Amino acid sequence: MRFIFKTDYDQDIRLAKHGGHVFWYSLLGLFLAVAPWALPEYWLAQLTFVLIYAIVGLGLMLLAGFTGLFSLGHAAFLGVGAYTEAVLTNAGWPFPISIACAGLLSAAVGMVVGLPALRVKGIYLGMATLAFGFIVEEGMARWEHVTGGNAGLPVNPPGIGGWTIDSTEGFYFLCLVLCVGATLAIVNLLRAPTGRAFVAIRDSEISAQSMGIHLARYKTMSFALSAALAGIGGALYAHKIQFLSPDQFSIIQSIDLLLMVVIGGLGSIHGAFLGAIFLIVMPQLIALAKDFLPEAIGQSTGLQGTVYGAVLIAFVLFEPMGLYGRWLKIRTWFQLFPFYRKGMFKRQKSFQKSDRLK
Amino acid sequence: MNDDILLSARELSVRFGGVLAVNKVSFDVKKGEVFTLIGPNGAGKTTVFNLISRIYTPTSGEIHFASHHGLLKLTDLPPHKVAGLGIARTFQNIELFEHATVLQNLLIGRHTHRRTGLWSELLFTGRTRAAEIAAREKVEQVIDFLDLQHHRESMVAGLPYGVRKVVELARALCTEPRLLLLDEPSSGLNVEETEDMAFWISDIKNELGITVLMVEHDMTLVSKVSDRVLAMSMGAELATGTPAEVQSHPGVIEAYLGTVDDVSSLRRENHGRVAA
Amino acid sequence: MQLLQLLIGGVAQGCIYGLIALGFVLIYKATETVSFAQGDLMMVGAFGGLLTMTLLGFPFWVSVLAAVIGMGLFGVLLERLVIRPILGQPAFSIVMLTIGVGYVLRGVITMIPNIGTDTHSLAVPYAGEVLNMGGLVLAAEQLVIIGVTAVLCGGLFAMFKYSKLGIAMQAASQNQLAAYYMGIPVKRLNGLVWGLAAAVAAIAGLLLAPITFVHANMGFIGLKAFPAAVVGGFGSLPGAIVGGLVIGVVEALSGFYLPEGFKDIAPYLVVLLMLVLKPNGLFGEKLRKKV
Amino acid sequence: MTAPVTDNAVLKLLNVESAYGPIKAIRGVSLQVRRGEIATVLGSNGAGKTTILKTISGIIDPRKGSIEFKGENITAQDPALIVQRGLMHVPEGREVFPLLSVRDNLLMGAYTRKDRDGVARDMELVFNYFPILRERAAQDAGLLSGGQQQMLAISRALMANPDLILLDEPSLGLSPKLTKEIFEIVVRINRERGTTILLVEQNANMALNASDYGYVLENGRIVMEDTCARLREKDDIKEFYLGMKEAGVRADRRWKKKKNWR
Amino acid sequence: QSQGVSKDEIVLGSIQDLSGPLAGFGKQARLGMMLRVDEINEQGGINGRKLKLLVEDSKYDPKTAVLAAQKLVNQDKIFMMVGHIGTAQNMAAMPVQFQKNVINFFPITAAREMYEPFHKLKYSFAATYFDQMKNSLPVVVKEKGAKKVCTVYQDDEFGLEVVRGAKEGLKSIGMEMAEEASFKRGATEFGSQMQKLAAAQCDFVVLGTIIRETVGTIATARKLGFNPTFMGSSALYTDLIHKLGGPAMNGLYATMTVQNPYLDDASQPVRFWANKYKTKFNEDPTVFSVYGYNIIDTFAKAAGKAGANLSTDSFIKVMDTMTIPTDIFGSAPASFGPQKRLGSNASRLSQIVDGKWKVISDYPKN
Ligand SMILES: Nc1ncnc2c1ncn2[C@@H]1O[C@H](COP(=O)(O)OP(=O)(O)OP(=O)(O)O)[C@@H](O)[C@H]1O
Ligand SMILES: Nc1ncnc2c1ncn2[C@@H]1O[C@H](COP(=O)(O)OP(=O)(O)OP(=O)(O)O)[C@@H](O)[C@H]1O
Ligand SMILES: [Mg+2]
Ligand SMILES: [Mg+2]
Repeated sequence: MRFIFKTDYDQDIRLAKHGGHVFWYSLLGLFLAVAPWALPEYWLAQLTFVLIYAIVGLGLMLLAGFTGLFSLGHAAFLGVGAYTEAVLTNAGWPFPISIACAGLLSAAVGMVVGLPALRVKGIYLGMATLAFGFIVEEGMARWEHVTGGNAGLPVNPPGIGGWTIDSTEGFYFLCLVLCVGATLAIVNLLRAPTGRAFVAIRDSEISAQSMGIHLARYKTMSFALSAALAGIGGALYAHKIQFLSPDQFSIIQSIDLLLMVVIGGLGSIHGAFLGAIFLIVMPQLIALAKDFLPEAIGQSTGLQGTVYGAVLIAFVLFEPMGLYGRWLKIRTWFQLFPFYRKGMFKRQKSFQKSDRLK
Repeated sequence: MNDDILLSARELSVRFGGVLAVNKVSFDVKKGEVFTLIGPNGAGKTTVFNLISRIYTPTSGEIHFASHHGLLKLTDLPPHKVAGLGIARTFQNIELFEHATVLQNLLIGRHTHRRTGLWSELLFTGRTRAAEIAAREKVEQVIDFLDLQHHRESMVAGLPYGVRKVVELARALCTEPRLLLLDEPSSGLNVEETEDMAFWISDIKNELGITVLMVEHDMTLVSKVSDRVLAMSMGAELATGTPAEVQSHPGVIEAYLGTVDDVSSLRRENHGRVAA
Repeated sequence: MQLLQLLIGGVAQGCIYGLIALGFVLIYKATETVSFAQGDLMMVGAFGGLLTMTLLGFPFWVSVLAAVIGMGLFGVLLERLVIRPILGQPAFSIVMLTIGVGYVLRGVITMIPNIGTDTHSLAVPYAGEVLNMGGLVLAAEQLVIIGVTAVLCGGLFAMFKYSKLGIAMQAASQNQLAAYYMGIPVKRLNGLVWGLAAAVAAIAGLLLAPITFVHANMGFIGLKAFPAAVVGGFGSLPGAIVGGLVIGVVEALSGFYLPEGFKDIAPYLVVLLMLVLKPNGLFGEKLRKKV
Repeated sequence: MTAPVTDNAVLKLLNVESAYGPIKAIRGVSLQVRRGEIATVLGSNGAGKTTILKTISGIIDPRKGSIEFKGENITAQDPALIVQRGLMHVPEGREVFPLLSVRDNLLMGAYTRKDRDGVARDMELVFNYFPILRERAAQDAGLLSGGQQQMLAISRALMANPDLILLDEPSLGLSPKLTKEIFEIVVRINRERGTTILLVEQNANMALNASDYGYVLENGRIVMEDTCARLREKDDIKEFYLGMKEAGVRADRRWKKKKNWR
Repeated sequence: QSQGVSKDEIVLGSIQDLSGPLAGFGKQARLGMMLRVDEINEQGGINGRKLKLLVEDSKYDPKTAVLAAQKLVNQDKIFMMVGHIGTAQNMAAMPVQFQKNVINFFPITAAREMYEPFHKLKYSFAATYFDQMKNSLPVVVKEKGAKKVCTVYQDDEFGLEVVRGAKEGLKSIGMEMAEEASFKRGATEFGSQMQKLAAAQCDFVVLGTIIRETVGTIATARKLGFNPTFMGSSALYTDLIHKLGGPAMNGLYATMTVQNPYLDDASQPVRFWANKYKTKFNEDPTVFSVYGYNIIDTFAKAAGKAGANLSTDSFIKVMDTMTIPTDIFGSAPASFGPQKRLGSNASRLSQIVDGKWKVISDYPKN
């Protein structure tokens, strides 16, 4: 077990709490930096997707995990970002400007969607965002001369001036930089008053208000930040996928995004990343695995959906706290190693309480 | 309004459907005193608190508060502005941020003193860091004051009832209020802890100079710390005065205190069924 | 005339939405979770009816009964195997579970060789019959849906309002811990609720089958039932029906009078409007925590 | 320390240990409540009183030890089953059903009962104890004031007409007058119906007066037990639970030694 | 040497919808391909190389299609992508393939983008919906003497292509679309749309619909007592229409190329083929099985000609001189060239007569 003697308030504020953190995160950084040379191209592309989804996941985690507002229409923000980026890039705008626009436009849309969030919670908010998601999807299909409608819109590679990033490696680094930046920003926010205000709103609106937190402002802010990250993620997604069509941003995508943060573990930054890894790697693993299965099962229709659903069920059943929750237990197990007692993490009976009154 | 009056309620009424929860109640809270509301269950005490912290809007009547910026009509303000004026409160049923540590709860209490902007927080600039450390220092003072060192890093969800009460008080103190509203601070505490609470409340008044408005059922505590007491019943004012005066008011005894000493009537040892 | 015919069509369609929404509300009222598997249960129910009718050759009414009872048992089983182990976890975990269950149900049905990937028609005795009232037409399928929906809604409403069981279900959803303290068999009630919801889903599936056919993705119509539930107020059974009717009629009218494309988003626009004007729906409780 | 063995014990805890995750809340508690008796558990904040009650009613499963109710082993049983056997728990913090009417709340208290007449009679009884509940019978319970909710929680338990009631701080948030009335009611129920009661209460004075037998809990262990008459005479109890001591100087209090019996 | 071709094996990839809305078609296309692959392998492969077909599931979702394409192209190193289903899915996957010089061979979609704009790695076989309607609609309209032609269509790229083609066709005979109504994919209720068309007194309705919507719209119209002539594209040329819709579907026209392989077809070779398929997979074949079968068949022909040193370039060289005669299913004769990447844009007409599709015209000669 690790004991840390604190001598300074800064120790609590610091990001890396102890040497272990420094060591492991450096190792991770090193791996990410050499990944293009260490990984086959296919897996590098998957890693890029993970980074992109992690950015989106960070945003959704901020909203759902830390502010307690569940959005069932997050794909719409992803879509707004993606289309903005696609249109601007195809018009020849330099990447830094276009992605900023993608983020900002998404944030603006997020603020608008945040408006009903000021009055409704829980399931009603879910439905409001769901409805909004449908409307945006329809809008993307209808606004043909900009979005190309259902015929879709090809996306050029990002570039500044005459220089374009069209290699898998180059784009990977671009995503890496943005992802690290986004992570740091969110982590910073969470150790500052704004982040705490979000958590306060999540746990008790009434007492957050009596602590002087302007509910409307912070909820809107949470929506805006979350949408901005989704927009940035969407912009990168657009480049990675190179072809946009409205049905990529449907309710299914929204549900996937929500699954990502829940499976990762609500209320933790790590969760966003673990969830992104799950979301990308899981279908790939199923696809890989089926090559080894007997033909009759491996190639049957519906297999992918069944396995995906089953894994999802298994995850929620065995680890409702998500991947990060599982990781915490494993870590504690190692830390306590010789003293670990059976049943220490036995799930206690727990009891659901109505969140209609919050 | 007098210079030494901090909060003044005039003819407050609020009605919920058929229930007249508060009925034309008026009172003044003077600077630096402990003012206590007592009354039978359902008398409307908590509702008065909720009116002050703007959770409810009165059907009629007004509340004025002597803020730093002069006299303000509280009933015109949105709820989140109330804390900024220096009014903090605790809740009867404890409303803490359950999935955060005690420390984080207290830091949220510092919210009204936030001076950093979104961008500086996203980048965690030196300014934000300094502000964070300053907030921590203030919070540590409160932790020291209420002996909470032991629970600093505990999740609120796992704390015993009594400790939560103290944490809630601590969180209110972290806002550095001028007026502190305490809703049944001693409920769920045993005698010893109630005594601690009494000391803390007098310290809050004397050392920190904070005016306290309190709802309480424990008459020992009330007598010990309050300067003035207002007894309510069925939403209306019943009696006002010093603790002793109010406690001897026949209406208060009738409605609230009950006739003295029926405790011993409960004594059961002569039942003698218990093995020695 | 034109308008009347449109309204009739809208009402009939609205009843379908209402019927599915009934399932959502049922689960929500009793467990405070939203079941995303409701549409898929409906699909499985329809397939159940199809199988008993075509493979086993049961007569129509017998197979309807078999499918509904079978689905009820399936719902109980589902609760026992999947929901119960995490009973008490935040409602959102259960929402996730239902999404997973939906995937699996759809996947498994698709995997049935020769049947799963196809679209089938269900031979109902009243198929194709049309009631013609002075130029206004109402298909028998729609008439049956309207009738069954009304009966189901009335029955469920009475159960929640007046029976001890129904009140206990609501109690368990509001405060599970207290329900245990009262000796309410929360788990058993939950099983019952899921069984009931699955049975309602099966009824919806069978009623819908003549109109939308039986296929693995027929459950997606559930997405249209969400708006119905929201407009009505998520915790209200009559609200589900009224919400469904509103959505159905709005769809019908906007499809005729408004430009192309409005028919599809009209329900969602209604939802947004509703959330701005009356966030808890037409019949929803106004909730506020007392502190 | 083991409790004296008698055969008319309704409730028997043997060496019970419960924990919240890795935190042990009670460590090896043995106690028993005899038929027709009122027993009380005293203890400071966080001593584990609530945990004992929750363990008894099956809300948390003990790590070790066994619990016997009316001669049957109820360790780690489903709470609903335990209630059906005649054990009712008035939980800490009221726990009413906020969106049900007061009347429906009371009906839920009688969920396990089959005798409609009896239920109607008991409903009348609790309405007489607490007239305000009759007045608000149709109101949502969540809108009652704190004290009114407490009355409802207690009434709800009475509606079940159980053999054993576990009361967790029944006087929480009640006016002095009502507190006395509550204890009178408790004693009356106990005498008239023979209902056995296990009481946890911060108001030790009241509790010791109303009860026959008392246990003192510290840090999850029972450190003392005796008849209430005798407990009331002990100096430690007087000082720490009844607040009877020389009014100390201020500084004294702040530096007081934490109580310690071991 | 290109990726995916080794001494004794050629690896082909395909992306089908195996668990999404078109899982039925995806499965049939896959089985059709499998049938031909197995036949070829039993006969010793192509120039001694066995065929290996890898099929991924896209769930009919463009994003999943990209992931699947990445796996096939970069991980499994396929030589060619064959018979990929869905327009948006193809559009999304093609860049991944083209980066690695992998041909997109005969995607199962009749969108113009499958051969336009020109790319040397694109080959398409399906007469586009646009051309189908443009060429066939005027014929039927004239024959029926229709006065008011209207349309109900699925509100997506597919439906719009049908409508565009129809409008183009109408223009050629000096007519205009009188009324339009649309619905969203997956819709189940068409009351207001059909009432709208009925109110406009249309006597001819062009269907930009696929399967359930075809049945739904026609059934709704019949119930309302609205009985115009209905005509659709090859997208609704499947046996499901009459199986689901029953007698109400009689009289419906559709454009098509290869015919649906009924087990009791009049033509002996088709009957033989259909029964072989049925024996092998225990399922009735459909027109999608035929698409799948023909795609592999054409690939094998070209790859066989390309000889021992099969590579992308040698394959293209052969393809660009290929002509494919009509087959037992009556496909249109097709030919390719260095600038011609659509095999044939010809289609013929068929109609549901007594609950079965019946071919009623031959390919137009030009
Ligand atoms: N939101 C509300 N809707 C309806 N009735 C309410 C509401 N809030 C309070 N009441 C009613 O108003 C009355 C006063 O309630 P309040 O909570 O102020 O009582 P209190 O004096 O704090 O009592 P206690 O000492 O029991 O906490 C009660 O009868 C209560 O039922
Ligand atoms: N949900 C929980 N998670 C973690 N620890 C808990 C939890 N609930 C209680 N505990 C711990 O268990 C111990 C006993 O708590 P318990 O609630 O039984 O005390 P109590 O004697 O009833 O106190 P009080 O008088 O404050 O009600 C405490 O130290 C508390 O911190
Ligand atoms: Mg109160
Ligand atoms: Mg307790």
